[in-house]
Amino acid sequence: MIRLQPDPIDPELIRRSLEGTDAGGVAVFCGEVRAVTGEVRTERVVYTAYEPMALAEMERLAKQAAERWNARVAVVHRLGELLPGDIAVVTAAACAHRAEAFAACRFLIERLKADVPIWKQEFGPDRSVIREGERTVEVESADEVGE
Amino acid sequence: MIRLQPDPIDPELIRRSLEGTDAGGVAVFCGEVRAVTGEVRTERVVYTAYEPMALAEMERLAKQAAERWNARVAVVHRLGELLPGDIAVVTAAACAHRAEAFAACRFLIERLKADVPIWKQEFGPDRSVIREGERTVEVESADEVGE
Amino acid sequence: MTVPVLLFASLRSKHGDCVPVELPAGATVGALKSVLRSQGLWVDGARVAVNRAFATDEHTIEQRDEVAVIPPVSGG
Amino acid sequence: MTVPVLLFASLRSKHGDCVPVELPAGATVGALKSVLRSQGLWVDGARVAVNRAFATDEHTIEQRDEVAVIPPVSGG
Repeated sequence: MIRLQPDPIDPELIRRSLEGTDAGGVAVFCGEVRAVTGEVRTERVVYTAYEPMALAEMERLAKQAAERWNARVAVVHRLGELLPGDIAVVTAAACAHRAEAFAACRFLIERLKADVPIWKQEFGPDRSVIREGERTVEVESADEVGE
Repeated sequence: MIRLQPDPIDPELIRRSLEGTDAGGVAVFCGEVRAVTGEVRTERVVYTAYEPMALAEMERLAKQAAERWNARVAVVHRLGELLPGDIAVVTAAACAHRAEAFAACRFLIERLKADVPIWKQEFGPDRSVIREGERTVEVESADEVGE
Repeated sequence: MTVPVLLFASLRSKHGDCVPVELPAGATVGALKSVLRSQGLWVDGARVAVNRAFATDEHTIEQRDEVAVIPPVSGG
Repeated sequence: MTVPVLLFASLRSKHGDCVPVELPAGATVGALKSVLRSQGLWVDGARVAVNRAFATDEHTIEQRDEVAVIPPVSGG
């Protein structure tokens, strides 16, 4: 399951999509919106993507992980407005053994965070920033990126 | 959430028990009963435990992980009869950052598999074995261990 | 040739969704990057995507390619 | 003193849930292991638990302790 979706992510649905009697272990990672990052409070975030390329990259990463660890994998990212505690991303991998499941699941989230063209804009009490990698860029208006 | 339970495990319930707006990442591992291990086919398995000690060990591991990675954690193992595809164990960890969540979740399943007094008896088409670590011990009767 | 270049993240908030960029025929991604930098259409760590895949500096851009500037990403 | 020793896994399937073991007062876990081995109540890689925690060979066993032989585990 490879998806970009505006609606809330259901991690159990994703886990079930990987079920089978041959997999001894399934590793699932859920990335959630934090209320506080460092000292900055976040009230809401908006994720935007270069959608066709993001999906293509997600497919590419999924294929790599599936082949390298003989895994069934899933990568799902949410777009649009999210609140603290909401799930932004799920990566999951089902393998015969747990070491592979952890490795594949970790690979997917690490590569997604490095290469998949999705961006987070954070809205706090008195300012809004767009994150570009580790750096933040202040934006003047409350306009959402790409909306 | 630290539990030994005869009823099916709901990984989503466990994940939800760790929710909070301070956790950036939740890693969940689900160990499932495989239909085939090596060349041996498994029709059903029965998990038994030295229950009070197993719970004490699970609490001890959970406390270690929670302190070491500043994590909220869960460890749940099922007991009794399971079929291939059923979830036998879930470990989960919620942390501010994903590296810690993966490390804590992995620690819990590795230590559980090394130290928590739970045993698996496997029933195949023509024999039954009790697993003790990596070795299997054939048992004559179809009696379940500890029943 | 004029190539429309898609923008994202802080570049989009400052310069809009898409800007036309004038390039000589057969220009490479490396040449495009120089033009973009000179016009302030670049940020540190950005990469160029051609037809929805990251492209190296040596890659030649064709008239009909879908070209985008990808600032460092922040999904997940 | 007579100490009831709980058994699990293959030891339980062969010898039952619990066996009484005769020990001198103040016996250590190490001494208990020797007795268990001599009676065939041991498997490679087993550990002794006293009061629901793994115990070292030097640990002294008291009359009222809950003692168990823990074969290599196979949960998960």
